[in-house]
Amino acid sequence: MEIIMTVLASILFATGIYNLLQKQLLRIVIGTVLVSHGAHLFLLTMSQLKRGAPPLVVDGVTQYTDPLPQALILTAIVISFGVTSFLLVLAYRTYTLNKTDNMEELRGSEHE
Amino acid sequence: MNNLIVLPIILPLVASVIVAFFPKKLNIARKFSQITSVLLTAVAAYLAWYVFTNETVVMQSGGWDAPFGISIVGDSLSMLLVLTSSIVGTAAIFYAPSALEEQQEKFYFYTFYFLLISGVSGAFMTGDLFNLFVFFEVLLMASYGLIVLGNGKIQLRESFKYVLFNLFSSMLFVTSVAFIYAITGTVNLAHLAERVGEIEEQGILTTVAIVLFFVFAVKAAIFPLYYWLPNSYVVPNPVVSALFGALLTKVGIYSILRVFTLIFVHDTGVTHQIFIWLAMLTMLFGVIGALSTNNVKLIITYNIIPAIGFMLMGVGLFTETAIAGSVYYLMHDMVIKGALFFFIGALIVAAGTKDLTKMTGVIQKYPLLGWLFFIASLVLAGVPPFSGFIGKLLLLQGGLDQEEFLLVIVALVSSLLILFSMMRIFIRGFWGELMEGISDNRKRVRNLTIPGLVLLSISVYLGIAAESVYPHIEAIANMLLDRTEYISTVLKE
Amino acid sequence: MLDEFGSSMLELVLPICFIVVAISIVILVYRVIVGPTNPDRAVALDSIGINMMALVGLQAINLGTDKLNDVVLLIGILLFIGTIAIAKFLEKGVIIDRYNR
Amino acid sequence: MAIQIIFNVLIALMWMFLQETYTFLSFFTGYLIGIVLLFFLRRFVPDIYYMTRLYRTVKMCLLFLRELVLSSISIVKLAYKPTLDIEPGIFALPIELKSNWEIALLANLISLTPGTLSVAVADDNSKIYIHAMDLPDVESSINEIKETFEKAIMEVTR
Amino acid sequence: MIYAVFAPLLFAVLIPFLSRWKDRVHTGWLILPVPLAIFIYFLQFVGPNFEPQSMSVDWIPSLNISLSFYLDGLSLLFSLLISGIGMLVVLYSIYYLNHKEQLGHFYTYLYIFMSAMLGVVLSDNVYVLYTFWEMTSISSFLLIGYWHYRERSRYGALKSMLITVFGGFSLLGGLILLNIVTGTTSIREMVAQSEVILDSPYFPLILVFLLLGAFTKSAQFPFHIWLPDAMEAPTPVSAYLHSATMVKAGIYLIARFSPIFAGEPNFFVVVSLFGIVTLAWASYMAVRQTDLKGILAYSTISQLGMIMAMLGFGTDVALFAAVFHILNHATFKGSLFMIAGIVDHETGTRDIRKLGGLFTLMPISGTLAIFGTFSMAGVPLPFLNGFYSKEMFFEATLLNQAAGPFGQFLVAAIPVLAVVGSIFTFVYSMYLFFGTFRGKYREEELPQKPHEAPKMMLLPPFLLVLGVILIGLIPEVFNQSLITHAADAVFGEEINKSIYFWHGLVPAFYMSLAVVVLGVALYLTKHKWEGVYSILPGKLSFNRIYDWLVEKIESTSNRITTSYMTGSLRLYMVLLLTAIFVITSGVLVQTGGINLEVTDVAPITVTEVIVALFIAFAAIATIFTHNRIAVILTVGVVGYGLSILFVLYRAPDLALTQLIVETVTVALFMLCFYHLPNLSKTKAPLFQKGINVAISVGFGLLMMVVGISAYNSRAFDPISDFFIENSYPLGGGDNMVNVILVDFRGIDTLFEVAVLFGAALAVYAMIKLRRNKGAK
Amino acid sequence: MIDIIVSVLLLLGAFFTLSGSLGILRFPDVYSRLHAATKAATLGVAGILLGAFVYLFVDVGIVSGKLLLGIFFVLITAPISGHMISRAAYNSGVELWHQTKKDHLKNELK
Ligand code: NA
Ligand code: NA
Repeated sequence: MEIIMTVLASILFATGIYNLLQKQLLRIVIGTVLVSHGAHLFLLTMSQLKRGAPPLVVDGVTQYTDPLPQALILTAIVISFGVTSFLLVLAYRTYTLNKTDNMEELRGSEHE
Repeated sequence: MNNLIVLPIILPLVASVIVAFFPKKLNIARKFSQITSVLLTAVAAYLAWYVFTNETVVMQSGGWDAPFGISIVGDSLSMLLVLTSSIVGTAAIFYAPSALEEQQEKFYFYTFYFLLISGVSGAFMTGDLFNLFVFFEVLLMASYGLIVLGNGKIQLRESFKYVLFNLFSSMLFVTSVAFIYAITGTVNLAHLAERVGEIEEQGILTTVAIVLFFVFAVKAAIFPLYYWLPNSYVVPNPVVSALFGALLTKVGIYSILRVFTLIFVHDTGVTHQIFIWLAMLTMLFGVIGALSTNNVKLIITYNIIPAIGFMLMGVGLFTETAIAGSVYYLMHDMVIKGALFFFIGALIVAAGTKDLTKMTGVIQKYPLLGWLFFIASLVLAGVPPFSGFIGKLLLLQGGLDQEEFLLVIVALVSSLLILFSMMRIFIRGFWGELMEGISDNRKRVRNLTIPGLVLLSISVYLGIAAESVYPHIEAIANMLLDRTEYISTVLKE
Repeated sequence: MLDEFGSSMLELVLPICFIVVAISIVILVYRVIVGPTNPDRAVALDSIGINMMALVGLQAINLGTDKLNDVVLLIGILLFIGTIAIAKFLEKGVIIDRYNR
Repeated sequence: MAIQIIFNVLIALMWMFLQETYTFLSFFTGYLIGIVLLFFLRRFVPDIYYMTRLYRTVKMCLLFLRELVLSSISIVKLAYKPTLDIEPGIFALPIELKSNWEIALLANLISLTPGTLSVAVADDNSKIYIHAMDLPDVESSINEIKETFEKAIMEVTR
Repeated sequence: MIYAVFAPLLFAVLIPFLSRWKDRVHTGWLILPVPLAIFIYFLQFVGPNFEPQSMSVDWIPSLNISLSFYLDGLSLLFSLLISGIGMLVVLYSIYYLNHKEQLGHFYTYLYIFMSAMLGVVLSDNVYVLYTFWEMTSISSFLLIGYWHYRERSRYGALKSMLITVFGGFSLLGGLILLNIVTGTTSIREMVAQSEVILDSPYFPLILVFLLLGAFTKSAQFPFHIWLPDAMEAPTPVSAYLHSATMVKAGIYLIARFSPIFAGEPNFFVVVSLFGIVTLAWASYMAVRQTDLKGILAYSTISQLGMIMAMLGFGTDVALFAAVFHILNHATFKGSLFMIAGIVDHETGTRDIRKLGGLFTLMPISGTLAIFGTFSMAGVPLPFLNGFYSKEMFFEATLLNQAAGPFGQFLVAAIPVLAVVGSIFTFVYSMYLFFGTFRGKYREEELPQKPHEAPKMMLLPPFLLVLGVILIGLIPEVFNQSLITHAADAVFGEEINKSIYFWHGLVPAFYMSLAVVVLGVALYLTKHKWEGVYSILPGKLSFNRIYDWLVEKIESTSNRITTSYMTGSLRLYMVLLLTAIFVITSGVLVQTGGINLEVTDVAPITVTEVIVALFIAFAAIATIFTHNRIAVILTVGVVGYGLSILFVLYRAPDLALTQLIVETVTVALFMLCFYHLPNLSKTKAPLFQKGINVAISVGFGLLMMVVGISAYNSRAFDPISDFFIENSYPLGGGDNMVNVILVDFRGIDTLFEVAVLFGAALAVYAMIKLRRNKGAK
Repeated sequence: MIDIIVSVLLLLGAFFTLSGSLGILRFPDVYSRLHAATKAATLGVAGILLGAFVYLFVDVGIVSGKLLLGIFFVLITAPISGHMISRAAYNSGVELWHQTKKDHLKNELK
């Protein structure tokens, strides 16, 4: 299963990157969301899947799934969320100020 | 003492929250920030002194021993950099009121500033790979806040690119943590170091290490990953650029220094050789960039890049002298980049333009600024007896010792070109007939010059009184190469 | 005897249900992507959420735990809020569009 | 009605205290006892006995549940039908209910019933527009809804 | 000694304050005692029984950098020149620069230079030497740019800095190599290890590095081009830095290391060749100049070439002559610069085509000029010191050693080139004197009417000419008390040479004779053969190459940088990803890190596969969907799918968080992007699409291979058992993830909240700041 | 015994769920799809969750109020959501299936 999940995470990376390479702000932001999904999935997969009960202490259960990566992913998800929200608003403001959502028109060599 | 070591991380965080409560009361916010910043520097200085004179201090957060809790490690390298960054930061705080519009200050400049310092200190001090990611995000989030402060068309446009690059590298960071965890089953740096040393199948480890390197390389702006840097650093206010130039890329190079001296030293033939090549290209392309433009701020911004190349060079050479050189250069560059951005900010205010072709003779009206800029240029190019020279000397010694002649020649040529790029500003902007339309606001220009003067003095001191610093740097280099001390201190073995 | 049959039946039924619900989600994903209209997508997304609740319920049986119930409830709440939001949005947005034309 | 519920919960809690077992079961038992108590004390408590209303509500719910199952089955039939020989349409249902939440409730219930889905409410709250999967006869559909749901709702609310 | 070195520097710091009174007292007077005192200090060492002195003060001992100074004959000679001529130049400048000039700046630079130059010649530590070396370059830069409002000054300043600092950096490389090879930073100890250096594999590199340093500083061909432009500096500076002292730093350096290299064939070939070519070329070029200082500049270059060549010969006579000529050159060239300055000062021009016939108006200057020019020309008169060293030079050119065919060729060519160079030297010397002081006086050409200069202004050149004469008359006194010590230091052992006027009919005599005869002939026919300059150097001028290079550096930099720093996010991303991909996969392949042998995986279940499939499906669909709402919702599907996976993989907390986050994110997406234009079908060219596909697929594949390999290379048990065992007993919670988050890794969580805090404020600031701006 | 009940509940739930999805897949326009979503799918999830509730209650001994609440919530909200979407669809001009016979609303709006 881990192999399939690795493949899936890679697909998320690939599609995310493809979106990152596009022109429209929306696609680019979506690319970052996909890539971050891929990263989180990698973190989950790499620590082995389904090796026991959910990491919630129950009497009599000794086999638990590795809780550490879950904690790390949780942190990563929240952080990605913060950054993505920021990026979204930034994208929106960029669009409203520059009147375009096309990154190729947002090249700009002038600095002020 | 063990718990006090987190003060450089926690205090700014607290300050950041406090100052967020009265953003509109500028006078209070300024005073508060200035006092806190100075206090912070004092604390950092005390802690650094303690660590230098005693030993590495480790705080195991929550009392959980490594590798299970997060270790905050105050070793001499970390504390040196924490101290340096708080000094630069303090200078920036005093620079800010004259540099920023009130509007910008009110929109949480000081909050983001303290958040940035907190993140930077945390990144320098954490002993945990994932926690390093978290601190990276803290300082990046703060930098996002700072970079959008201008909120103009161009700021937003460039901010978007900046955020995107950093976001991508952050994701790559998480991914490489995943890979590393798969192989080693741990995220504590010391524990990683120990475990990596025991692994026999090293091929994949090297690959993963390189992926991690790229994560840091994006933040550190190493060739060929620096594209995001010039425009996003040139667009914001000079005080923000100064903070970025002095601190942000340095966190990246610090991480490389730490990770590739502590953990991934199993295949230096591959990894560190790559560093050497990239160091060369970084120097060259950076300085080429610096020569490519007439935008004075962009010139300074581009000059961040070759400096990173110098530091990477030391890591790649991986000898005691070279590492000492990198550390020295790291410390020196934080200070001098801060100073240079301050001066450039002052120059832009004085001349009323960023365009070198439109400014001449500024030194006639602002001699202090001119001369300080001149000295700073020399410092930057590594002319003795200033701080840049000591670092460069050590790096060149390391390079020649390892028979990396091409690297040394590239380093020398880039030093010359750095000087050239700086002299273009001095000769074309400061020298010449006094320009028309030069600013009459001497007071503001002076206020913008003084913080740089302070930093420059430190830089000069670091060069002339190198003896008071260098033995510590040498000790740091020793410590970095002999990993056992770090490992045993953190893991309490 | 009956209990034994029951539990072995459950063992058989559970994966079947899993698969059925999963397939059903796939169908809905197709609808989300293909549309053709945005309300179509909203409907499909809403149904995906409902199916997710079902899936989590199945997993709760599978793992014999009640720790997933929060998830069920949360999906329900979010789904409702989300769908309302999207619906409002689809409605409003177009009104604005009309004015623009 | 709210006061009655609060009384009831208080009774249940007191029961738990007396029993010194704080489980759902003891709460449930306490609650049942409370219902019984309240039933006997209903003359001394303002408003109609809430269990009466609850009964009607439950009845309504069951009605809906039945409708839901039926409507689902009819939908399922359609879903598996090889060809779709339906005649969908939107029709207006005049309503007597006045308050907003009553109308909302009705609209929802309509949505759950076989073949109908409320699309919009007229601005003056006089009509609900309903989409029907198969609409051979508008009048009968209108009557059906009025007979079942509107009545049930009125029973609960009035 | 250390005080002598640092006194000028100390005063340099004080000068800006002293210059406040420049309207009442010329700053020069206030600081004149400094070089005088230093001169006297060094003068006390002069004498037949000179013993080298040394002293050392720690500076950066841990880097083996100490302020160790060593005074031997060579450094004594230089120190005397530096302080002596320095003193004269200050005196001269008092009259040359009036108090309206920025005297503070001028003297500050000058005194920094004085310190630096003394430091160069007295330092025993290579790094200290280097430090002072760069200081001389920088002070020279500032002095050349003293009148920075002039375009030519700025040009000259930059040129000198680029070239000399280029050499300086190269020198640094050489010094570091020497340090590495010998293990010492002391020059004396290095010299003692001559064998080690010569045997070192780095030797050629050391030689190249050092010579580049020396050649650039001492304006050797083809690095000489900065010196003529350095004439933009005030004339006292030209006299001091660009003729008497700083340009001799390279000479000093070679002389200093001469005991190591002397006799080394490569050293001989390179140094002699460059020296003799410089001599010939620069004297040839000097004749072409029309600017008085231009002639003097080329003359200086050529004389430096001559000294350099002699250092290359390495024979005792050559070295002796070299040292001797250093002294002689300083005297006559210094005086000539000062005279040129006086002429410029009085007439307002230095253009020799406008000058002429000044002797009657300025007889004293003219007389002094006669001595200077004739000494420079090597006219055989007993009271002209130039002749003595020139004669010795000819003697030294007659070498008989030869290594290799090129060495032999060189040995044959040197005397010829020496004579050719000397002939032209003779020509320009004559031209200089006669062109200025004799010939027709054309008043209308001159900006102002010339008078004889004030006496005190004439004093410095007079004293120098006095030196010319005294050395010529009593050479042995100078020899015994000074020159011989210096020559010993350069040769490494004692040289016993005497200086005579008449050597007999030796070959050198015939060479001198040839110079005078042909020189006179060529001078008289100068106008007939001047056309040759349009052929050579013609367009091959090194100045043009320099200008071209500087211009190219800037324009090429601009071209390179703008070619990829286009501001295109996509291009940046493409470059970034390609770089990561190429290097990482290179490493992966090279280290054999690929490990696809599947071990220890969880069982595959259909549900999970289906969920994975639909996530993948949705992810891919984002690419092909063009409706913005559809894209947003599709991404929402991916996120929800992920939370299903979290449920299936026993991570309820993750699922919860992911759900909330995904919902809020989708809502935010809708809020922010609803009003943006719909996604157009990509009109990108096909090859661009191809690149996009290649990069994203390639990167995905790389991640996959690395991921699978990493997974299969599991080497340790994760540290999680600790958390599993201790969450409840120690952490006090039954949700391990929560316990880890709030307790074991509480710092993560705290700063995660800090990130959210920052994000919230940043968003708020972004939205609010706009409103305020809009209100304005 | 209980397991059999659970199994049946699950099977029924899964069946309705799938049917709902099929309906959403096959039906011609958004309004008819909404029928499938608000009815079949809702019933399906209610069935499965009820199954889960019974299973946890009997086999594991946990009374999961949240599950019940979840079921209740879905039943309450599904029609509301459906109503909202259909209204949004209609107001944003999503066309009815071409075979739709009557449209009273259209007249009203005109
Ligand atoms: Na530019
Ligand atoms: Na200019």
